Amino acid sequence: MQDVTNFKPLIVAFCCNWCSYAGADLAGSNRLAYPADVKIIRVPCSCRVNPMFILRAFQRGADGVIICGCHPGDCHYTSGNYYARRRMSLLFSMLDYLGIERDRTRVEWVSAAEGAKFAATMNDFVEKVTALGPNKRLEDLRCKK
Amino acid sequence: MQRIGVFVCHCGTNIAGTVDVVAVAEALKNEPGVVHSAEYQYMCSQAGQDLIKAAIKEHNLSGIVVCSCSPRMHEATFRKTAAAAGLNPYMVEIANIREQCSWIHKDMASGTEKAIILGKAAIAKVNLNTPLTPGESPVTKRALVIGGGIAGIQTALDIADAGFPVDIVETKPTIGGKMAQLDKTFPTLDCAACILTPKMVDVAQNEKIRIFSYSEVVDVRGFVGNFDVTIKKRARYVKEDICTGCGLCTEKCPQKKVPNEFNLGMDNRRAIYIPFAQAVPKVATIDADYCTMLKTGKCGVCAKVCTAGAIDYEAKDEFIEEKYGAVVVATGFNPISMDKFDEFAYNQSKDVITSLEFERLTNAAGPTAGKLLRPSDGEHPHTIVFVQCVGSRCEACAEKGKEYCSKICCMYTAKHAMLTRDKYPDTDVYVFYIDVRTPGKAFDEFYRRAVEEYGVHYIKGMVGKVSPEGNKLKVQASDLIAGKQLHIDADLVVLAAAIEPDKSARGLATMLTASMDTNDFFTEAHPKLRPVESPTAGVFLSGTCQGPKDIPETVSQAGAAASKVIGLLCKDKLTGNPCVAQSDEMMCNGCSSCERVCPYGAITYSDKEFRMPDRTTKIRRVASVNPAVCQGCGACTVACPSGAMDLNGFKNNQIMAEVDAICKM
Amino acid sequence: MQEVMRDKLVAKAKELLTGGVVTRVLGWKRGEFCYDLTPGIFKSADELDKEFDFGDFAAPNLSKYLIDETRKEDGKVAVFMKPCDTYSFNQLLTEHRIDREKVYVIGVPCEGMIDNKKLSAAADGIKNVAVDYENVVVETLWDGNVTVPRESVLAERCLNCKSKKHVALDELVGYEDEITECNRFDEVARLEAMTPEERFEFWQGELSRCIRCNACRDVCPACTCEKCVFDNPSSGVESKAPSDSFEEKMFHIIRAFHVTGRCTDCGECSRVCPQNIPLHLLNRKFIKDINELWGEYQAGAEVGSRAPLVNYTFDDMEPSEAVERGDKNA
Amino acid sequence: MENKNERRREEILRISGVNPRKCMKCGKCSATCPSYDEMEYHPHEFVYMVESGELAPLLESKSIYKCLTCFACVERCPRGVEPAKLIEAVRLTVIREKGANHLKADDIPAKLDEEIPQQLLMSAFRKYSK
Repeated sequence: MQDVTNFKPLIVAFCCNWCSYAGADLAGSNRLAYPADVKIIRVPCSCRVNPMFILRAFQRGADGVIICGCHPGDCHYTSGNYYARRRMSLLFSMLDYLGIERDRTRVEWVSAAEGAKFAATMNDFVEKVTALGPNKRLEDLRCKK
Repeated sequence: MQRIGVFVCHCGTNIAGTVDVVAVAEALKNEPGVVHSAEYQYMCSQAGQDLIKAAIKEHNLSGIVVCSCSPRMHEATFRKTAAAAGLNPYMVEIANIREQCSWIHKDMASGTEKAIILGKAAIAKVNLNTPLTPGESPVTKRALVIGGGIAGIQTALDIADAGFPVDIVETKPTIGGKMAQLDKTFPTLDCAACILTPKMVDVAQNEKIRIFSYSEVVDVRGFVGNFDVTIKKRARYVKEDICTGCGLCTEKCPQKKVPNEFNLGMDNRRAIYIPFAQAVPKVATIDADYCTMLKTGKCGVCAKVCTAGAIDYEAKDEFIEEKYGAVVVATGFNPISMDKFDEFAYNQSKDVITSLEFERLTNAAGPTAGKLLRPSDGEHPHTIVFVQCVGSRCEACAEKGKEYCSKICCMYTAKHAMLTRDKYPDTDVYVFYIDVRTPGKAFDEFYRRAVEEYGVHYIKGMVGKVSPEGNKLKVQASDLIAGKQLHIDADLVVLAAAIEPDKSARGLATMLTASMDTNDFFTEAHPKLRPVESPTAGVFLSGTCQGPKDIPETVSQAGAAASKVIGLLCKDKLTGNPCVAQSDEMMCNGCSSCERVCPYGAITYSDKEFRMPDRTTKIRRVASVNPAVCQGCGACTVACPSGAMDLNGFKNNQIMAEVDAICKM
Repeated sequence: MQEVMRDKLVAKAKELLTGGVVTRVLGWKRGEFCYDLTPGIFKSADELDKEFDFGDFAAPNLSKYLIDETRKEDGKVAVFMKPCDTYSFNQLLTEHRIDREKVYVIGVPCEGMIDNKKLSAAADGIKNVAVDYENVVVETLWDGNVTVPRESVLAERCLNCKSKKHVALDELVGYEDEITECNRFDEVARLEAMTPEERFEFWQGELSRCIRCNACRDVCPACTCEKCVFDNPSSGVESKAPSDSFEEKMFHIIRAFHVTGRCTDCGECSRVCPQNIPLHLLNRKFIKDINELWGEYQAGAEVGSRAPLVNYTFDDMEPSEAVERGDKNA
Repeated sequence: MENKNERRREEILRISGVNPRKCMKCGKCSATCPSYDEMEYHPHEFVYMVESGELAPLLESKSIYKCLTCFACVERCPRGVEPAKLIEAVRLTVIREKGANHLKADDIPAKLDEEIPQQLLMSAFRKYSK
């Protein structure tokens, strides 16, 4: 049994190259701290995030997955985040329907100027996922060492 | 198996302060594919780059991972370094251990642990990288401008000025567009013809510009730098190169009962006509719908009176094929139909007119030679009611009006009201408005002048009903500030009709694979930062086809579009971004999902024959991506149900490998 | 009643074959038992007489078979379709999977199909079945004749029939009918009203029975990929068997997600599941969400409609709101 | 009737020296008025009614006497319309139509009194002789 007080969640963050990844860089430049549990994967646009990637992360032991993109209307490719928004609405709703804790998934729009928002979002997300404890319902036990 | 080199940067103490860089280099040494691992003070310095170059050669590396600052900072630098050492630049991956690690973590242990994981993810990705080569395509140094209004004219003149040939395609017999129909222009009140017609002449005289009038674009193929366009030149039954524009035929033609569209049907023209005196090209056109000769074979008056012998009843539509490097859409607008607005009695009374009709009524070249006379009885109107926002900001009923603000109506109504009071001070002028919007240089002052100096009655509130009674128009309206209903006996009611994109735009957008919004305005590539480009590469937007605009704005956008076109045509070759989508034809279902989400129209479908394992051939519909047009967003890769569509540089298996590497703790 | 309809269909098929309108007919043929009608291709009057069957067990949706049939060179194929099958047919046309020119669609009316799993549960050792409007009389091997109310053995999808109207048709045998009112989302709403723990328990109970036979995928008229991601080593999700508790969830989420906006709710997945997993409840969840979030959308209602996931509006709901939206109703 | 109203309107404009056309109906005068709650017609409405010639109800309204002449409206008006002056002119019109309060130069000597400051007389003269 894992000690809940020492539980460090594993968070995978998909960030679009143009806004949110730049926002994460800005958080870094301003030395705005958030837990090391967050690992960022760069994608060109939030619409590149395939639901399969999210499920894969959960399968391989991630405790939370967050997708960050440009604010609606600001997409570098004009419409990518609108598609992402629809896809994620359905996927998250389905995970909820299957009884997976809601707070393990999130979509957040973070612009390149919102370093502070990026750090605050990550702090909040890590806190929520930590409170949920380890991801048991979606874990693939084969792949755990 | 790749031969990967890992290079960990200290960035002075920026990274080394919170990340044990030596431990990172050591830990990554044993990752799959890694044959070399090193750390150095400043990887981006010349010495650091030399170190990478030497290692690439010494260890015969097939890929490198640089653990350093954000790829947004130095990815380009390290790609160049790799290329200089003979390695494909797309075999470089960056692990961001500064902005996303050392700078935000204070604890050395967790910082180091995270840096190692980020390094592992980058290594996992490089293991699946493949060398990518950007495609190159030539640029045809000629531009096409669709639409010959002020937007198209200005764009064409600016492009031609830079030395590139330009063709203007205009559906009407003359260029000039809506501006040619206007009387005066706000806020300076100079006459539209005085400032427009010299430009039209410039176009006609410019050797770089060809005008295809009475023509339309019927087919567009190809992509940025290489458009193949078919232009249909409709038969005008007059030889353009021979006609001198003397106008004798237009006086002698016996068919006099043709509604004159230039004056919005308020008077008649002949079956052979020149739209207006300053038309360019100044060539007569026979209206085949009305010409007795063309319909019955009996008449031929125009041919008899034409001393130049320019009339050709046998003329046929011609199709011209031409190559272009860039296309500018300048299709403009039209006022919406007033048919559905029964409350304003537009169809019941001749004295209820639109603002564009009012322009013609006050224009010296118009049906009344510039005298403001009622269309019904030719009397001078003494009470005129202007109604603003007719069909604009009308969200509730999409069939009737438009949800957006048409932007120009406040100003031209102020202009009409002011000019009326100026010429005919005995006239009472009322303007009913919802809001008066005058955001422009010297615009609000203009409107205030109409109120303060010219005594135009601006009343906040809308007209609810207009009913013709005798020779008066009973106007029932609300005065919201006084809080009462007004009843005015008007002689003339002028409706500021909303404007909508020209109907031809929808078909054109399909041909160009340029996207449109729900109102059929063309969408810009970025609403703030790329306002004159369409998301489709090589297609540019000029004027009201992109959204309601007044003349100054249209002209500045036209110039901006021209400068973008010039920037494109200056290049001999276009180098693409190799990180574009690619379709695996063997797996493609042909379902069109990807095509529907592509904002650039980069995906096309074709039927292809496939040889099957059982030696039969099967014809299947499959997608292919034009790498010159694709911008690499990846929307298609997720829309594709079979996974046939993948994105170079961000392939499904690469991202999965990153996920796995991060989660394998 | 059944025989009358069958004879009409056979007559129609023969007429089309002999008239040279079509070269073959896609219909239902007798299986091993009276209740397991399977899809079949008939090329002659003789084959039709011998093997063609129709009735309350003609459940299979034949539209998917047209993908391969219309790629063949030899002329047109006639196909029999129940109203709900025509939605799948239209959806496949939208996705350019079928060549409409090569198909002759004959609509057959449907009063609901009997679920042979329900029937087997009600009567053991089925030998023969006779059906009228009210009742199903089962001649059994051991218990003599067993009579059950017809409605008690109708398939779930038919009890919640969404439409009795053919949306694609070249010719109709029988009568024309209308789109029906139904409560097909009630069961989804019931699940939504549960606590997350209860839902998890429910789905774990259902999905852990999955044996990954892939029947749901293979029968689905929307799952028509040239190569399925689960069979493709480079997709990253390739798997043939559920090796642990998550794999089957992953499979079913992806399967349902891949057909989102394309699923017509024909219910074939649940019909063929040997483990009786209510798979349609996953698809219906997506359909319900689509309807609630972005407006009513019925895949296949018309050819060429734009599926909700390849579409958007500027003011769509945010994912967080979309997930929490149900709480107010619960 | 029509003419009388028009004469009245011109008189008010002449007395006040205000050009109500300059008003752009922003409502700041009313927003700043301390007597707002007491009034049936409010400062912006005074201006609008004079502009549109709706004088009769205004002249009959008690609102015009609720104005404290604090000049807040004049101070705050972004267009320099000076509503308080207009209101004063309306009040004067009402009074004069009743035949009162018109001061002629000839009347002054009779009113001279040691107790009355001369300045008061001067102000009254200025005000009531317009």
